[in-house]
Amino acid sequence: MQMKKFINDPHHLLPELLEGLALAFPRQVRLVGTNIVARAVPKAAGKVRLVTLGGSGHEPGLSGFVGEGMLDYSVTGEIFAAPGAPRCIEAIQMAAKDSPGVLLVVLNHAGDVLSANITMQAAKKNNIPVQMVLTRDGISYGQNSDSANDRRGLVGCMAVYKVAGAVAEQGDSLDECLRIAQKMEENTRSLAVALRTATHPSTGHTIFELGDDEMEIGMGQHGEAGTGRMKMKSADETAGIMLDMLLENLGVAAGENLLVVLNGSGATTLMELWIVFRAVSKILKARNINLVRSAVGEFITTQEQAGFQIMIARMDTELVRLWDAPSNAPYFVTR
Amino acid sequence: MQMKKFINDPHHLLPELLEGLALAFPRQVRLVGTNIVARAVPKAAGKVRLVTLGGSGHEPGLSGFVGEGMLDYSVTGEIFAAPGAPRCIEAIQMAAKDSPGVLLVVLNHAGDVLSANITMQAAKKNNIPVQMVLTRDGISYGQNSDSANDRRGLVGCMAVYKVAGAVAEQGDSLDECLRIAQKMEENTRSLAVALRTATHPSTGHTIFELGDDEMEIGMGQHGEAGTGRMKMKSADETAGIMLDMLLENLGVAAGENLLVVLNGSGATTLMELWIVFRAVSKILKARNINLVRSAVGEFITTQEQAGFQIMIARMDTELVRLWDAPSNAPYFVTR
Amino acid sequence: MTEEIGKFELTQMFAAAARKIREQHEYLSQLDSVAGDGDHGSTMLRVVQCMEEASHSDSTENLGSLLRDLGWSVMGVDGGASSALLGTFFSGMGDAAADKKSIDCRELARAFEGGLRAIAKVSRAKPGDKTMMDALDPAVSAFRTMASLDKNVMQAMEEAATAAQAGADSTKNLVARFGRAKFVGEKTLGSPDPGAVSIALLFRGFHEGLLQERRT
Amino acid sequence: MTEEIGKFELTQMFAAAARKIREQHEYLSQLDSVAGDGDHGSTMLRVVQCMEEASHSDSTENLGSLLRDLGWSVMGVDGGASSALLGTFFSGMGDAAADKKSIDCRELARAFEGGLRAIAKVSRAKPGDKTMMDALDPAVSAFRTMASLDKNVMQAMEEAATAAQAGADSTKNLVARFGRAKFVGEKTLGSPDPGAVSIALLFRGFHEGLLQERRT
Ligand SMILES: Nc1ncnc2c1ncn2[C@@H]1O[C@H](COP(=O)(O)OP(=O)(O)O)[C@@H](O)[C@H]1O
Ligand SMILES: Nc1ncnc2c1ncn2[C@@H]1O[C@H](COP(=O)(O)OP(=O)(O)O)[C@@H](O)[C@H]1O
Ligand SMILES: [Mg+2]
Ligand SMILES: [Mg+2]
Ligand SMILES: [Mg+2]
Ligand SMILES: [Mg+2]
Repeated sequence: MQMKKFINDPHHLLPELLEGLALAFPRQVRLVGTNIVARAVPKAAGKVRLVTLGGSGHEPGLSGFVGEGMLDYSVTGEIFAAPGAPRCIEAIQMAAKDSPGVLLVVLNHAGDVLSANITMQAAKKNNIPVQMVLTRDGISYGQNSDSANDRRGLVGCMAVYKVAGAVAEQGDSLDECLRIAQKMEENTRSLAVALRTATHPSTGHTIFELGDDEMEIGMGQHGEAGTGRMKMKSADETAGIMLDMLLENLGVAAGENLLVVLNGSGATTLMELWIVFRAVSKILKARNINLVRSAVGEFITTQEQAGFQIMIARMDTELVRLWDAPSNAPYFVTR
Repeated sequence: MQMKKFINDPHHLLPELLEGLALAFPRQVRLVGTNIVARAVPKAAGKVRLVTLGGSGHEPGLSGFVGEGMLDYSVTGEIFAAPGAPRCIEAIQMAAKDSPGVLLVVLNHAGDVLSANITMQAAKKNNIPVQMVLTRDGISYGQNSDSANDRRGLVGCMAVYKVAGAVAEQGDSLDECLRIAQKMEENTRSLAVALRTATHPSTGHTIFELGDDEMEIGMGQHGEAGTGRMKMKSADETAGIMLDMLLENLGVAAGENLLVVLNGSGATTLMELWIVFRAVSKILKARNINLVRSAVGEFITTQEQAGFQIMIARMDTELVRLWDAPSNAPYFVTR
Repeated sequence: MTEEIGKFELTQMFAAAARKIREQHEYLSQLDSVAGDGDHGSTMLRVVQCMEEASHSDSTENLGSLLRDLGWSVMGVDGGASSALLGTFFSGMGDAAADKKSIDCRELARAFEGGLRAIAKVSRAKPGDKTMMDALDPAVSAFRTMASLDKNVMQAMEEAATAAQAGADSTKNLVARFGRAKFVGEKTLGSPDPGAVSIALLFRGFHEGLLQERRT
Repeated sequence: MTEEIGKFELTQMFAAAARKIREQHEYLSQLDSVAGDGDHGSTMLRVVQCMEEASHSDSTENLGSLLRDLGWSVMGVDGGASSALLGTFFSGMGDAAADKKSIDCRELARAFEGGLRAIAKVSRAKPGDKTMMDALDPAVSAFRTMASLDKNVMQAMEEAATAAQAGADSTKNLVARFGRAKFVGEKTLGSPDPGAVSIALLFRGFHEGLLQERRT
């Protein structure tokens, strides 16, 4: 059976999708080096640069967040595959020019972390001032005792891009950017649920299987199995189960301020996301937790997978201000 | 088989999805009257108000475009069904308060047009200054001689909301708003293609059937059959076929300036949309047509249908300026 | 022999029409799936519910305002084209009906004509376009003819129901040119228009309601 | 008897290793589907292509820089964890290898150890975590032991290949704790780690390449 996707050569996806992005947002981004997305107008000299790396197939993430107020460079890998270290180093070198330092934001996935570690080694060998922050927001189903390293990177990276991007734009030091990125990262948790699988656009195979009446909580960003497979539940019940785990894992108490990001996986409609958000909002209200900011949409997807991620983050005044700061990234415009 | 959607009661979708929207964007929108979405902060007195009406199930459209610089009120119907005239009249009456007039933007679908006509009759009976513009951008496959009334409303309404919303925000007269809306409408054409069907979230039934290797060009916004059923084609070929028809139908000549909106139907990934946009952009370039503005994303969807709409519009300086004007609608933020 | 239609008769007519629609709603949705969006049956269920509620309510004995209110509430069903049109029909009937507690056959004919005129103003569809007009127009004509021949309501309604049925049947051989179905043209050949079938069911129900009313 | 490994021998080793991987790439992807993303086979295809290209290129006869360049190009395969690790391995081998046109068995052992150290620095995985380390670590140990016993390259490689195979087999009974597979734990019991199987195939190929080289 032919894959039901609008593509050309399945082994030539990456350059074409990036070219399309750059053509669609010529005032925001441009392509540089080897499949690296950079700002159309580079950040002023003397400011810290933000670089990220990661596989593609998650559009608009990660490259859709390059722009004023967010990322300076995104090193994009093949579908679901980390970019190799050589290209990451290429980006770091570009980023380091006329800059007091580079902050590398990396999602906690094996391949990404490996490339990042090799990149960091090389950068240090070349005396490039670079710091790295690993985003580890994704909790597993039913394991509240997980350590930070066991959590993988889900949509939480977007919050880090946003607030760290805002500090960097202000002209703050690399240490200050790192502090903010780490504060955001430590206070963020996400949990994913999947309802229907997706097709890998290069191989044409589905990335996992799920029964007709099943859903799975705790899935990874690439269809990695979670541990919460169960019968399908309603929007309200699903939101309840997931939010309970998230709040417990982050240790949120009544009276605290939260940012909630509801991230559609691909095929789940915005209609559903709004219905789920309604449930989330009601639960928080009932628990006397303040929903200070929110974002509902598709930010980091898994092809046409049905499902979503709920991200919560503990916010203080500083983080709220940075979250609100202007951004003109193609897929995250702040008003 | 259970429907694979995150919902609660399938017969209670509308109020829940609207409540979710309002909770997610409390600074942009609020609910008023009976399932009517209004701006959180009403437009200043003395300015023309924009009202639209239409079925739901197309999220973020239509209600996601309520906000500064775009719509004042959106009267939302049940899934794929026009709202009845009583609620439309309710919105028109609210809109008419402290306002020199109301512009009603209606997509050319039988039910919507009926409700709009009844509403217009009642408004006139009540001496409310209201003008209506019918958006008829959707062309059919292979019929270049179609008359405006044969074309149905697709994503083109969004362009009308945007430019008419911008003139209204400037404080221009109702006649001026109507002139701009009509100019935009007359210069806009869209064409849809579908690759996979969607499930009606109330009935649980698929809305059409398509073979495993088929696609269909010319489909309507609710899965209404088109006349261009054919074997699946590559992204480049599909873009080529569709753009040829659009350019011919609108009579675009070399040297002209176009806005292109690429609107995903739901399950088609942004990865694919970027790849299709790349093709569109290359074709225009080869034909010496200027791509002056563009938008790529999901604006008016059909549940989790796979497919997309290409919208083209002939732009002059005035329309470009209005397209660029600020907007803070939840799902159409202008930088 | 029923010579006058009052609220009681209307209640019987509406109740019988509602039964007809309820028996066939899945078939109506199925017809609407041929080229439409498959929701016609469920919309009609809500339309007939309004009809029952209107005739049961205590608010008025005045048939004119009862029909106008009914029209408004049917439009409020938010069901798309058919509820908008049927709402317009009832509200047009109300405008044309005498503000009386009961009306005779000629007055009912005038009301039906008023409803038809109101629809025509917003619909743009003509008989032959494969819409509900193909059943409604002949039904109203037949009723008016019988009324002008001094037939009673029962006889007129029987003719109207027969004409509506013939009109609905005739839509099988037509190609849709209106509503959601118009974009698929040929596809609708062989299958009747759902809205026209609904009109036939409603008129058949009206007649059965009158028959039943007489028997009890 | 092969006592020295030069560019020619390396070409034979890499060519044979590439054949092994090409025969098994679908199986490797299938293993990666158990709990990973199912791309390991296609990544390995690109890795072995780099190996062939590196040994065929005219650019250098210096084995140290040949291996460093190979490491860089394998990392550039952009295939995720395995290409990053194997690239690190080759580049670590290059750093440790003497900058010579050919190296003897002890020098090759030192190079393998340098590659293993380089991986260990970035991998964090230990033997027993069900990764490619479970095959690579015993393979390198076996090779070193044979080298220190003054065995020749052929004998050492045969032992290394056997050790890699045993290590890969042993991963069947382990629960994944690293890479993408770690989140599904128990699910991977009974099926070997794809990266470990690849290492076993590579070392088996190295040995066959040497055998073949001798024969011709
Ligand atoms: N302009 C029109 N004039 C008359 N009848 C129409 C018109 N548009 C649609 N209809 C009728 O409405 C019926 C469809 O009703 P329904 O499915 O309930 O509404 P929708 O098409 O909005 O889903 C059609 O079968 C046809 O009889
Ligand atoms: N941290 C690690 N240390 C050692 N080996 C690892 C590590 N992470 C992953 N691997 C190896 O990589 C293999 C998967 O490779 P591959 O599928 O090509 O990459 P990815 O997991 O990025 O898709 C695993 O079977 C395992 O042997
Ligand atoms: Mg991979
Ligand atoms: Mg409908
Ligand atoms: Mg319908
Ligand atoms: Mg893999």
